[in-house]
Amino acid sequence: MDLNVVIAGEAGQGLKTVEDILNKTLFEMGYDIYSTKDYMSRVRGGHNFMSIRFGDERLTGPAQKEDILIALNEESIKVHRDLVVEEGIIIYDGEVEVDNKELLSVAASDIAQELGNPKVANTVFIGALLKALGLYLKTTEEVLKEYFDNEKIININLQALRKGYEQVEKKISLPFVNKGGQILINGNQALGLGAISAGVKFYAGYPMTPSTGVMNYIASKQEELGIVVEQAEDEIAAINMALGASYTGVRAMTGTSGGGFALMSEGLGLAGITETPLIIAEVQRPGPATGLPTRTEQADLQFVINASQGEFPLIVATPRSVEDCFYQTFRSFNLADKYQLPVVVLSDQFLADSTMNVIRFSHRALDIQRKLINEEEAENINNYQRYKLTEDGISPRAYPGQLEDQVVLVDSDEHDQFGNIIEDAETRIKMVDKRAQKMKTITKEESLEPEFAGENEIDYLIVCWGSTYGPALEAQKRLAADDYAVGLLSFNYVWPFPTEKLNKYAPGTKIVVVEGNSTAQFASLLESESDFTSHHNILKYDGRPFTGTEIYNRFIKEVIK
Amino acid sequence: MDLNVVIAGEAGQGLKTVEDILNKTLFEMGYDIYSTKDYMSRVRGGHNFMSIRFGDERLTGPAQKEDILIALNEESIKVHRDLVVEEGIIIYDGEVEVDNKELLSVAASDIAQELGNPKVANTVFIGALLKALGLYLKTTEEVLKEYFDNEKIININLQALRKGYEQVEKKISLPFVNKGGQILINGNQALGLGAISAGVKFYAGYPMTPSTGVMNYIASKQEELGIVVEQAEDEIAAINMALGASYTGVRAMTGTSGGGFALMSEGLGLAGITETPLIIAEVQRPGPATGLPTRTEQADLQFVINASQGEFPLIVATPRSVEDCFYQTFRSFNLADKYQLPVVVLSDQFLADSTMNVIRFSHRALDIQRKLINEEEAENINNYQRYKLTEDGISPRAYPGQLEDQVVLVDSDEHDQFGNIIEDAETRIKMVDKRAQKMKTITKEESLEPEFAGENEIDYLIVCWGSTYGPALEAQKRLAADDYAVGLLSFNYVWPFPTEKLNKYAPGTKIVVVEGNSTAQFASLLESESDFTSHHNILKYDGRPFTGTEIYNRFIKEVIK
Amino acid sequence: MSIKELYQGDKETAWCPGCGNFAIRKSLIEALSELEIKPTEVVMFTGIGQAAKMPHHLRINGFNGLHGRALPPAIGQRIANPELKTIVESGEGDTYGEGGNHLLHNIRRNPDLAHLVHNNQVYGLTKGQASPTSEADTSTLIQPQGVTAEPFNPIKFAVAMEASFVARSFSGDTEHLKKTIKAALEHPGYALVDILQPCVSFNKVNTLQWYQERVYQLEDDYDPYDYSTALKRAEEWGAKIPIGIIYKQEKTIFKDRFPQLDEAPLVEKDFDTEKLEDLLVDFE
Amino acid sequence: MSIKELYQGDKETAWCPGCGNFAIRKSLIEALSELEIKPTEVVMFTGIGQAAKMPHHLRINGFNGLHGRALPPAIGQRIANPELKTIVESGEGDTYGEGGNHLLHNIRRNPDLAHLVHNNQVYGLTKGQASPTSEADTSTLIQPQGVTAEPFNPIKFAVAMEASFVARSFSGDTEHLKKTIKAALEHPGYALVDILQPCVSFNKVNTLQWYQERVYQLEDDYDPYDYSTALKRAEEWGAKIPIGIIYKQEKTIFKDRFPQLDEAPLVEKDFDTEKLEDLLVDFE
Ligand SMILES: Cc1ncc(C[n+]2csc(CCOP(=O)(O)OP(=O)(O)O)c2C)c(N)n1
Ligand SMILES: Cc1ncc(C[n+]2csc(CCOP(=O)(O)OP(=O)(O)O)c2C)c(N)n1
Ligand code: SF4
Ligand code: SF4
Ligand SMILES: [Mg+2]
Ligand SMILES: [Mg+2]
Repeated sequence: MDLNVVIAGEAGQGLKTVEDILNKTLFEMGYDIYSTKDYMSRVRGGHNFMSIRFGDERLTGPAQKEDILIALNEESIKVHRDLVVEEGIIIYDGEVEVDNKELLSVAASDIAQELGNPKVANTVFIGALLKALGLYLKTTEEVLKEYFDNEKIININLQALRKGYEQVEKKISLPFVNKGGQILINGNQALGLGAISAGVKFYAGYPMTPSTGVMNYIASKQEELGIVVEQAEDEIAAINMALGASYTGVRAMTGTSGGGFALMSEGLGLAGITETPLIIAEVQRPGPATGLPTRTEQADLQFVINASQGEFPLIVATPRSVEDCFYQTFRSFNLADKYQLPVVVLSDQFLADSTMNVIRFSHRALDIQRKLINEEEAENINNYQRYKLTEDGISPRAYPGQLEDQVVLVDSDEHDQFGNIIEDAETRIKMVDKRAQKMKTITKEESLEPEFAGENEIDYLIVCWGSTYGPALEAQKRLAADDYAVGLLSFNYVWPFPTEKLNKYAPGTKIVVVEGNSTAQFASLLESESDFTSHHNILKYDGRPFTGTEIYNRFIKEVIK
Repeated sequence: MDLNVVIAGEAGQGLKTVEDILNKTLFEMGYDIYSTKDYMSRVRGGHNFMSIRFGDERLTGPAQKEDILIALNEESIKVHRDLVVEEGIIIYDGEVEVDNKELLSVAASDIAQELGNPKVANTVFIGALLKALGLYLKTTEEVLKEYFDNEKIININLQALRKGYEQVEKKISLPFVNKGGQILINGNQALGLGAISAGVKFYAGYPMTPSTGVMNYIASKQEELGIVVEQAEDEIAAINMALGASYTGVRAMTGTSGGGFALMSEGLGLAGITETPLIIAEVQRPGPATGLPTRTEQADLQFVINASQGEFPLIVATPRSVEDCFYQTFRSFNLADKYQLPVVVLSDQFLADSTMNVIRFSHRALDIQRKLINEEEAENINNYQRYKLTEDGISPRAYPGQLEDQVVLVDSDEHDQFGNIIEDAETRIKMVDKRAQKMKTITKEESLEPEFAGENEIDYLIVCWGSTYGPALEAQKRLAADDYAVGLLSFNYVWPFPTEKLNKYAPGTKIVVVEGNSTAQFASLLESESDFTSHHNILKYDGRPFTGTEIYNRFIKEVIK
Repeated sequence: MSIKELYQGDKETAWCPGCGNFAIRKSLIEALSELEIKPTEVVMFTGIGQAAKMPHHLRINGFNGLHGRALPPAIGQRIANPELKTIVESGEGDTYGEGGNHLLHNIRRNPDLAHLVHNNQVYGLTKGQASPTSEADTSTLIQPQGVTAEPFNPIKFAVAMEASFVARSFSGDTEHLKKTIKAALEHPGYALVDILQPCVSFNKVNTLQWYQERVYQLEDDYDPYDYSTALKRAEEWGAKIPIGIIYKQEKTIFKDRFPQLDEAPLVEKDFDTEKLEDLLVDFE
Repeated sequence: MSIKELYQGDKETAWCPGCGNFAIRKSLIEALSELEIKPTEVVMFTGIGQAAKMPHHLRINGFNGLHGRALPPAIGQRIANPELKTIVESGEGDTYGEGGNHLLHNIRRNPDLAHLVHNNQVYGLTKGQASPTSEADTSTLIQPQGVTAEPFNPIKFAVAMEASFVARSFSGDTEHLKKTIKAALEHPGYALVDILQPCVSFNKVNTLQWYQERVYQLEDDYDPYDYSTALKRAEEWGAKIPIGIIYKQEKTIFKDRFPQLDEAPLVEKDFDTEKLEDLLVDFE
């Protein structure tokens, strides 16, 4: 079972509330959920919609088809009518022509009016949907009671729910499921939660869609957990504030989208040369410049890898799923501390706004490793060198005030082992080599390798990075089910570029790169950093995420032919 | 004949004046000159030196060896003594041990004291040098008369010159030369002159070494030529000011080094999506962050090509010589106007501060092509679309006020043909494709191909970009003279990446990439953008430029073995 | 067509019903048409935000640039073609937050333009974060414990910086607003108009009514040329909020600092490449 | 070793002989040692410029960051470990030019730090361009016809922004400077000290003598708590230039806006990953 419910209307009509309540209801009932947002860069009006895909098996991306449409306005009928599958259901307050689909007309606004609050019309629709799906009301009632905190509002919503329930007949029979040990979370929340779990103490940021959710989530916990979130005057301040905090010894982070990242790029190099750990969440949206502020794209890849003048070590993590946003953000803090460098966590609007059920995170999987000088080491240091030359390129890191009688000096100019400015060629070379050595150490000591899915013998290897994983996995499974020998390699770290698994799986296959941009940036990286070449690229750059069906269809059409 | 005179001392000792006067003297006498600066990021003290290489055949880079040293202080003796060739000459005010070199001791400071102005000690040294070289004083006397504008100062310098001349004996016989039709100019001046010749009307910039010379030069002509140069409050303002001027219809430019470019990167994308022509001179210095402010490196290549979020057409010119700074900057303005996009002119400190003789530029080689809507077209436009979809991706460009009753609207959000914000997938795709089409048109219509030097049959192909050309050419010539079958391919445009000549010369050769950075950025580009792979990279990242001898030696050692 | 009609855009706006931005648009169009400035004779520079969408919601030469960067491109235009009137328009987050450095330094330059700031005391487009003018105890999703800085007073700031024209107006008083915008457009030099603008979606404190209860017009005999009085009146905020031209002075405008800009606008001038020959003399 | 000795760096400086920066360094070290603050108990944040090289020219915890960005990292430090004293030090180009936006907004935040600005009215390190405080008719290589904006008055700006401590001092009066730096270090909140500093290499107008002829100390009975007097005295420039604490007030400091910062400094706190389990409740 795999159904996609679309709720469509204009900004300001309360779509988010409907999504939240339905997500929670279906989640509580034990269904697998993958819910996404398609919204415009405006506060009111326009055309927005939420897609809630749910089923009884793990879902890794949005659906292409629309099975059930809840149309909150006439515009939504116009836009979505033809997208609803044959025999699909349209729930609407009014009478419209729906061709070969079934219209469930619900007098939501009249009912809401009667109940004395026009806002509860949406809840009437929810009731109607539940009935059509043959579900009970109890779970939703509990959800509503938790969602609203005013008794009167809860009551009127409960009434609206029931009224809606009574308006229609059961249309679909759903299987019974009962999944436990899960949580329901979106990409931005998971990213923020990963940071909190890693012990982030300071977050400085400037609001920018679609990254703001990360800051919002961390901010909501700041008082409880003793974290400080500060809204900076601009992104330049944000990254430099975070660097100041990190230098002082706490885990620090900033977050933004591409435009803000551009402004931060000078600061990224500062993190590089001062060897200050820093996490930057870059939640991509389509560019260039302002672009499509509320939509999705994977077009900042090469920019992020190459950002800032000069050369310095950098790690770029590209979480492949909502769950991965949590785990890789957590890990990024350990990597940043261990190697004393900036780590960019490169997400996108698709992941940020994807809400899904994932297996409950456990603190037992988490091990915070600060790698600062410990007390014993601290006592034995006499002439502290922040940039001491070592074999692995990693110098002992202390924070100001940590060492008795020793100061900590860091510098954005090229410097000697003490952090003092130098200009001679010899020291320059040593320091460049020292920093470069860290990249080599990472490659030696850490596995940043992609995940493989598929059989041993394959003819085609789909390669993707970041958020495209979910839809690509769905496509790969369907292709495999159709007996095509297709494997999938999904990168959640792209820099330093890991090549081990590529060398294992790619030889003898036709590589098909699937990514959400127009110039095939990852395919270029593949060419320059590995021994392989992309055979074909499946690209998308209309601001919308891939679906599994789309990749499946395009693979058949463009690759298999 | 090929001699290298080094003048060394501390900042504030007037090294630049000595360099200017000697350069001018030797130039007037008809010698070929290649003069470079090695200076620290400070105003006084430290250790700086100027190298004036001169000879009777065209010079394309600095020398490795030092033939004659003028040491203005003791420190300079210490630093350079061992660098001077055997039998070389050291001119110094005092007695020191110089091993197997010849010391010409000149009582410069006593003489200057006697003449009543301690500052003219340097002129005494010049006199001594001229005598040692067996040159007459007349040319230098004229140069001094032009250089200073105060009669008294001129006179005292003339006396100092003569006194110095009398202090030593002729040591070297120079051939007589007489080259005409040349000018003496450095890279920053040539870049600025190229911009002026292209009709730049507005330059906004923020001072940053080593780019400031471009702004200084243009500013010095602003009143005479009706140009406006404005010092911005920061680099973000600078690029946005320039974009405003360009939108308004004039040729506009900004300039900076890597750190400022980082701050401009968001604006670069704005130029991209609004399709506003813009020239950015990025004069590289070693990074990351502040790095080595007064030194040279070629490590911003990948950053510049990939800068700013999202994807948009961009041209990156990498002038290969002082002369090329002029011609490619000029051409960049035509390219920017024709294709309505930003062009980065990527130079570096080495080029910026290289002073050499080049064949006189001629206005006859210059053809300014604005490609704005002409009057006739203007009259026939009714419903002006700034972003009209066309086959080649280039829309008719008008400036505000140009069209009767028609407005010109540009937008950093994704937009329709009129420039209004859109969010639909269809228009988005069309606009991305339209902009991408411009890159295809460029590849079709413009030759951005590298220059080849060498014989038809080669075993090795040295590949370089930008300023490394001069030293690489010298090395290639020497290698060829030694009967190694070595060719040279020198790129002065790197984006869009030109491949025609590569496809012609590279097959069957071993490619050796020579570039001034530590991660072989151009070699990566070569891998991802062409069918070729670098066999070996000769890299340098100590902040100093390559010399021909160095490349020659390393080629023999690392490649030929 | 009347000038007013020339400004009509043909698209629906992206603003919320009831938003103060509509009134600002109305007053602006009226001001321009009363001054008989046609859409082709003026350029509007904006940043990013709800207010900054203005050039899409009327018909005008427009450069809708980057967040915080509305002012700098206008400076380029003032140099390239000062014959076009210039309007810089954006939200207060854009202008006083991200773009603060440009404000600071352009007051020093004194370019001849009207700067209209829609001050809704909130980041509207990004859904309700605090802006530099948010009241002291505002709490938001990012600042659940309240904002962490004192509110910025743009009027006092601009007066103290001796900007050449500093005014406050209110979207709830379109007549006053029109008059003020006209004065700003006619003023030679940098003219800041901070416009109080209710945001019905995200600012539940500083509502239309909140402003209406507090806003009053400066007395008829108020002398905007008096610097120290202006500084004092600039402090007024809270129970009573004055609107009107708070400070004014005439001084050298930016473009007049460039004697080379005397004749025709730069945009009409071509460069004669033959001049290269003269320039080469320096290098001979 | 005496505290003063602890601050001695062992390297020669990159400054020109005769530069005002030497005197500032001297006064700073004396101020710190008289307050018995050890080099390990204080952190210095600087930007890029001649002044900004300070942490290399004495022995101190130092973060020598980016041009224009001396203030923001200090904010991070104030949060992470407020037990360390904070000095932000840079040139006036760095602070008022490139970094203007941070100045504007950090005055609003009121972090507890001493901000020492070496104001030599010129871009020293980049060899003599105009800075925001350059006099009206300064001409440079970039502005051969003179600067194109009015000089920025940092004192007036900061007073009008109601910064909590605003002072001017002079490198030619090391006793006064030491006293002022001490007061700034002891002041709870943001303390701006604009220090007149002759640049012997590039500023041939505002020389030591030029300043000496004009500078005078505020009267003994001058009341820095009086805002309107302060605003007036802030205007004085030209024939007579007052030095001293021009304005002062106590108000909430930045860190105190965060009730969660009550106990030990953040840098001493570890996160207990078990708390994750509680956080997950929201997502169940
Ligand atoms: C560099 C950058 N940072 C952040 C953003 C996100 N952003 C867009 S509008 C805005 C705030 C708008 O507030 P304001 O200027 O007050 O305008 P309003 O929407 O309230 O009219 C922000 C933070 C952006 N577009 N670019
Ligand atoms: C982003 C960036 N832009 C420009 C520069 C070049 N730069 C370095 S110092 C400086 C000016 C310094 O002036 P000021 O702050 O007054 O310090 P001073 O040297 O006079 O002490 C400039 C423009 C830079 N390093 N980084
Ligand atoms: S969010 Fe506020 S400012 Fe924006 S359009 Fe809506 S009401 Fe107006
Ligand atoms: S250039 Fe000026 S400010 Fe810099 S060290 Fe020299 S005298 Fe001091
Ligand atoms: Mg606002
Ligand atoms: Mg200065």
